Amino acid sequence: GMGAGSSLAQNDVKIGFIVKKPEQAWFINEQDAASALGEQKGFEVVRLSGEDGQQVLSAIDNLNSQGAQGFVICPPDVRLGPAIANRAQQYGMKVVTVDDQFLGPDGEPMAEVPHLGMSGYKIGRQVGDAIAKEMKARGWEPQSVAALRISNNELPTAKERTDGATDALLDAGFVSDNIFDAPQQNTDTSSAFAAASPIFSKNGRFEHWVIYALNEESVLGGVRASEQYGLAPDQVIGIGINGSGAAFAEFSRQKPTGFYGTVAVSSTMHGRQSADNLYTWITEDKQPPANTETTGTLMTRDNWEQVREDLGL
Amino acid sequence: MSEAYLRVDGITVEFPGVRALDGVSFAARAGEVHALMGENGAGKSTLLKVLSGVNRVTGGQLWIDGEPTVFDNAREALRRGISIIYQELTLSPNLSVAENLLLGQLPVKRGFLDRRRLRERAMSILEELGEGDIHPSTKVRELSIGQQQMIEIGRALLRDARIIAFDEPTSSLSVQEIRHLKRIVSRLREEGRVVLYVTHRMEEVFEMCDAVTVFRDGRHIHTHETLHGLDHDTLVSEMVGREIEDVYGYRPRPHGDVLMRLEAIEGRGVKAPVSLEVHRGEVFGLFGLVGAGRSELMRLVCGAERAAGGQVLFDGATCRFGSVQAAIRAGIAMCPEDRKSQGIFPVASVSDNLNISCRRFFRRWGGFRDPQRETANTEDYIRQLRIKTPGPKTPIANLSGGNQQKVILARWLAEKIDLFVMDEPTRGIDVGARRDIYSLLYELAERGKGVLVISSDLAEVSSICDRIGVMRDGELIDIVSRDQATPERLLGLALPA
Amino acid sequence: MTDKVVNSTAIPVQGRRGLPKPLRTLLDTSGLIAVFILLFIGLSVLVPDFLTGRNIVGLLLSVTLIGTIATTMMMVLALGEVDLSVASIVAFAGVVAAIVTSTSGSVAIGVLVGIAAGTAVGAFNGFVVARFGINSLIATLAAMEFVRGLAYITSGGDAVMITVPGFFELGSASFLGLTLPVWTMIGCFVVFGVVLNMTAFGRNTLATGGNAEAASLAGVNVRRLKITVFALQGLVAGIAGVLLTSRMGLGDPNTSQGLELAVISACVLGGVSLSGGVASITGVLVGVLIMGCVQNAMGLLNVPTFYQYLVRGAILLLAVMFDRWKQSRRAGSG
Amino acid sequence: MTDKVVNSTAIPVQGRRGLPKPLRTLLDTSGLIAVFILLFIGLSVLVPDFLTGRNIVGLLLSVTLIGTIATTMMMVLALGEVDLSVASIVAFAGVVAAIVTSTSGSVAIGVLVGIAAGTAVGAFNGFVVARFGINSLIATLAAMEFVRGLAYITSGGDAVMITVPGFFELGSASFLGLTLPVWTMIGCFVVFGVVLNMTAFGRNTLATGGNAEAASLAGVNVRRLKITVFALQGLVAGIAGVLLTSRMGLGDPNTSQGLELAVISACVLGGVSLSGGVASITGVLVGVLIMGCVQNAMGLLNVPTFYQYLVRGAILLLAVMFDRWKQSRRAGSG
Ligand SMILES: Nc1ncnc2c1ncn2[C@@H]1O[C@H](COP(=O)(O)OP(=O)(O)OP(=O)(O)O)[C@@H](O)[C@H]1O
Ligand SMILES: Nc1ncnc2c1ncn2[C@@H]1O[C@H](COP(=O)(O)OP(=O)(O)OP(=O)(O)O)[C@@H](O)[C@H]1O
Ligand SMILES: [Mg+2]
Ligand SMILES: [Mg+2]
Repeated sequence: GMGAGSSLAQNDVKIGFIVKKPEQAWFINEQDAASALGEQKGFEVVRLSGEDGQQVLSAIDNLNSQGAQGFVICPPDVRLGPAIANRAQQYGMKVVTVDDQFLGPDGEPMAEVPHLGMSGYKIGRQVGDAIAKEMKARGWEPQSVAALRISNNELPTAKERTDGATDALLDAGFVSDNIFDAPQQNTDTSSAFAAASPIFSKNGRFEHWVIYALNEESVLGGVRASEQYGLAPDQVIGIGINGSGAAFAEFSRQKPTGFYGTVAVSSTMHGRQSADNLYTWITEDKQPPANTETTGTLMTRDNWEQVREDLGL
Repeated sequence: MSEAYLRVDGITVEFPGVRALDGVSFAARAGEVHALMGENGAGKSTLLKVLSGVNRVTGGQLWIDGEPTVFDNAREALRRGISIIYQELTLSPNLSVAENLLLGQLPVKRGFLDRRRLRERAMSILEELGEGDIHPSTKVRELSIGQQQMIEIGRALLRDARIIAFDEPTSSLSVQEIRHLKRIVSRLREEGRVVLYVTHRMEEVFEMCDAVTVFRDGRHIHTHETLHGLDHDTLVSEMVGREIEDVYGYRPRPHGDVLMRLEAIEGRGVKAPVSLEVHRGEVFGLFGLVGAGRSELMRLVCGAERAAGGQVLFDGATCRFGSVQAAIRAGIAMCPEDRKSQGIFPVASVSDNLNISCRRFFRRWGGFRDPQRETANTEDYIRQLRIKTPGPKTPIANLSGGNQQKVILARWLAEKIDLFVMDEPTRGIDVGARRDIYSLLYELAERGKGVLVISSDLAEVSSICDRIGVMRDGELIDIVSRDQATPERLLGLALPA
Repeated sequence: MTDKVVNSTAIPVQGRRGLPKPLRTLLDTSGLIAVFILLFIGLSVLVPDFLTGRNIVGLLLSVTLIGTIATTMMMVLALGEVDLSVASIVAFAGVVAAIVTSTSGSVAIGVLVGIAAGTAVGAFNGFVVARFGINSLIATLAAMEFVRGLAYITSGGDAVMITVPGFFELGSASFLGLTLPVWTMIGCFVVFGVVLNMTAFGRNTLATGGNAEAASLAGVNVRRLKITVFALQGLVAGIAGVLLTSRMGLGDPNTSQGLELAVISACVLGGVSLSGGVASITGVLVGVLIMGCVQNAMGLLNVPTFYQYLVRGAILLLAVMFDRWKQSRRAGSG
Repeated sequence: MTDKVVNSTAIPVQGRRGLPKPLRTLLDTSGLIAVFILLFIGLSVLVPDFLTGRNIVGLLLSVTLIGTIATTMMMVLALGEVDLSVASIVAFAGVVAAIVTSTSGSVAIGVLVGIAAGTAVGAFNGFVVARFGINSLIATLAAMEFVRGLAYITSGGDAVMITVPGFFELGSASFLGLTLPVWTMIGCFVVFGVVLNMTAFGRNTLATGGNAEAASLAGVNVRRLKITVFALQGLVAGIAGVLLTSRMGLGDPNTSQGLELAVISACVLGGVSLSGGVASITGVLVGVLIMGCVQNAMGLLNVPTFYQYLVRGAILLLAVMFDRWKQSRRAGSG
């Protein structure tokens, strides 16, 4: 394998940044931030995609061919951890994970691989708490409120998020019978819309609705379906996750909509910090902390521009 | 006499590995029916496709009405008043008869299809074609091949073209349809059009045509400006480059035991139960008009379709074949009538087309095929049947129509079977090759096999068969032995009562 | 299970007797329409809330994207070709419309440029297929990749926000209780139904799909025809994309992945032949509606996600098998 | 690093001059092979690290899934049919193998059951297509949904971990520097090359694809042939799925979405006709390799994600266009 350590000249450092969904704004931001840091500190960042296990392994082979010393990765499946770590070790590359943490064969997080990210479950809870708080502020009775949970159980991370939000809502006294699933086939707006429409048709007796999902686009689809069904903006609280263009588009509309807010997470910070951790590890042989947890910030119509600037989105 | 309206001057057409036309020149006048003759692969169809802008020339010049002309595509040729009835059907199977007739010039009123005019024009042309009982809204795929051929002719007539060319139009037409065609051709002559007429049937040339041009191997051999004084044998020898006295060359032979006996077979297309016997050493003919049910009957026998009743006794044993494969294994095989839809695998090579069934005899190493022996087999038949092809590996679609037919025939001649069922075997085949095929059939019979030939060619069926079954409207009307089988008698039996 | 079997034999027999004659003939002639009618009656009876005005409006809205594009896909398939790039065109046209509207400040310009972008892609596909004789699957697969890339690049990978409020009204403008996207879909069905059946263009398309060589020998300008059909496909996909953007309030470069397969299968379910030459607008309509109804009913019935896959697969297969069975019975008895 | 670049330019140029005659003829006759060779030389020269042993091994590994399945997809396409369910079969077979291995504790049983599951799906597809005459696009689209659903249901929606260590060795067992998946791919190319060209079965497949009616009249048992070909497709997809699972260390029900289009386009790029009757194993090999090389080189060159879409689309289109151009030039000059 490649020799590692401080003997390397700084401008020889090359790291990979492998993400599971290279087309998504979130991961683009992460990679952008890492590249920016690289330019600033003088190392090269190779941006790669690994949409499934097969692609990840090819990406690692590819990095090895290019002589990279390590990589940051958000794996397409956390259970690929052992396989990825194995391959990296074979090539003598250092690995840190971002966003999603590897799971070991025992189903527990792999502590030996440094991780930086937010727990999907916790971010979901943040959504649930924010919804509960706004419900209370609007003075809604829990019995009269229904929840539209746009789910995507095929994606474990999506499930974690919606589970977190569900649990938080239930803890806040939400009636569990009032939670309705709308399984979407994709993670975009129109599939969420299609999934949500029949749920509203079926549960016309509810006056108030809360909407949550794995991301902003999906929540937006639900909000559009609620408008289509004839619900007014003040009858709906939709809260998304991420802080991307979809949310900004919604907030910059003239009139408020049912899309109340979103839990923004700083992809820029994630990208920058994880790349920096890896770089320090390679150049100074200093292993980063095993697990750095980040949290999100609630972004609403009133504060979105400020939060956006703070988080550097 | 008037000036030539169409002049072909030194036209050369080349395909990879083949020079299909080699400096061909001739001229045709308005009001003349000009026959084009020649062996299979002589270049007749290629010449017509030059006229219609499908084939590009590599040399020579086309003159129409005194003007040098080059066509880049079929549309330009159509616009210039040239209309061709191609050798292979060019219909769109799922469109209606009316739409197919007027394809390329569908009537439009205010931007929309004018269905009324479409129907009217279609009905009037169908009437003229003698196919008045076809409804214009029938889907073309539901018609018989002969009817489809008439639709092609109708389409060409509707163009009102100055030059109209027929490429073997009668090969799949019934007796009545041929009569109508003859009437149509003489009307075209009277209207002063140029009619080019490709055929392999001598009698049609002498009956319908005013002049004849003979090709061989892509070269122009001779143009007879008039048919007066021209005799049959001269024409044949110009075509095939050798003397042929009697095309049919019938050879009497003794007949053996009963090879196949049909007992009260019925099924789709066969309305009344049919019983008949074919002996070893016999050439048995089935005659009838198109749609008489001959093909359907043999499909029931050869496992292509299930019979509704009755039984087949083959070689003494009762059998009912569930599949074509079973029939072949038992010793019966059928060469289908429509080579384009039922015969050829267009993109596959000549060798693959020929060996599809018989390659099981050339296996080696426990199941692998033996390309060398397959090729050798193919080359054998290329020689025997004078198949004109650049080689065994050429895609069959590149062969001329008649040569494709020979390959399909060879597919079955190469099979080790006892009863050969040949449905219209000589459709589109030239005189010389026909003679070769007939003598192959006799040879099979002499070796103790049975041969059953379905044919719509009266002369053929009455000249080569030992006994002839006549079918009409799904029924076997009579079986006539050779010495009583005059064409008049056969036709009388076949025509509707 | 046993119940269901008994039921499904019983209903049509009973129901058929009381049906008016034309409907009975319809049921007998077109297997797929029968499938749809049975399905619709079944869902109305068995699924609570299915047959409510609101749900039907929602159902219609949820099939607008597939339905609108299926009308021109029908033309493309009738031609014997296929277009895999529609989903990318939807995304691209939407993103372009969003950006142009925001920068120019004019909804009209934005919408036109968006639709023009879609049409251009379609025309380019047609050109490549017709001029160079490239297999349309490969040509449009290339376009699918390329145009999706363009959508990402123009949008920077993130959803594009729209600052001009008038743009949203497009997607929600409503007339007789139905919104513009639904009307557009209905319009497309009418227009392309007429085009297919009532114009020389439509008949030439079918003729070309049935036998391209024959059509060209008969004097049809096959090349121009192909380019036009593909351009129409691009135009309609562009319109659908712009409407989607306006309806959702954002131009999302990621949208509608996999739409092409859904559209093609709705068409094929509706009896359009992949080998060209056979198409029917009612068939396509029914194909789209069957797929939409099944999806909608599964939502109403709370079918668990994973089982939805099973149901979709099974319904698709059963619908075609029933259709085949009806056809063969007709052929056998006729 | 500079060393390497010089090296890799030198090799091909030297090599080219000395090309033996047959290879030069090959270049002239087969457009696509020429495309590939030019591409390969170009990439070796221009892309640093491309022509290194490691990278080539990695490249081969990255195309194993597509390559393996493309061999049987070629047979299916040669038959004039299509199979969209391969990606679902890969996922399903992988999940089944993972679960059975874990519960039975035996790698052999797990692997066999996984492969059997794939074969069963394939045979079912073939049965539906051959027995009921259902359009294979719809039949396998239904299977694609259904089987993906089965994969989710058997796995509970989550990737299945494998507890028996012997299972991993399957995917990483190596011989002459190449791992089992690569050898499997090579094996499939050899086997199906032989099947296609050297057996009656292969020729009958092509014949049936060219003209099914004629084949059946020529004594080919078309129904059995179709079932067999689809079953083979299922078998090979099953094997690929099991190997993928072993390589990844988990049975993922979500894996390989969209694989079917990649496989089909590799085949079509390799000159396999979608209308059946035309197929060549070298064509498919070259098609797979072109796509793999382009993807690999883009990775090495750090092409930004969005531009990768453009490049993939453009290369696909250019490769087919070049092939067409060569063909027409040959036809014209011949
Ligand atoms: N598209 C093509 N590609 C290659 N060779 C061709 C092509 N079309 C015709 N040929 C060759 O050109 C020659 C002349 O063919 P053509 O079809 O003109 O013969 P023909 O006189 O019409 O014969 P037939 O009586 O059998 O119809 C044949 O040798 C044939 O193999
Ligand atoms: N696929 C089919 N579907 C329905 N009817 C058919 C079909 N094929 C043939 N028929 C009908 O069966 C009858 C017999 O047709 P068949 O083709 O056997 O006649 P034939 O005597 O062989 O005539 P020829 O071969 O000269 O056309 C005709 O009435 C025909 O219309
Ligand atoms: Mg000819
Ligand atoms: Mg017949």
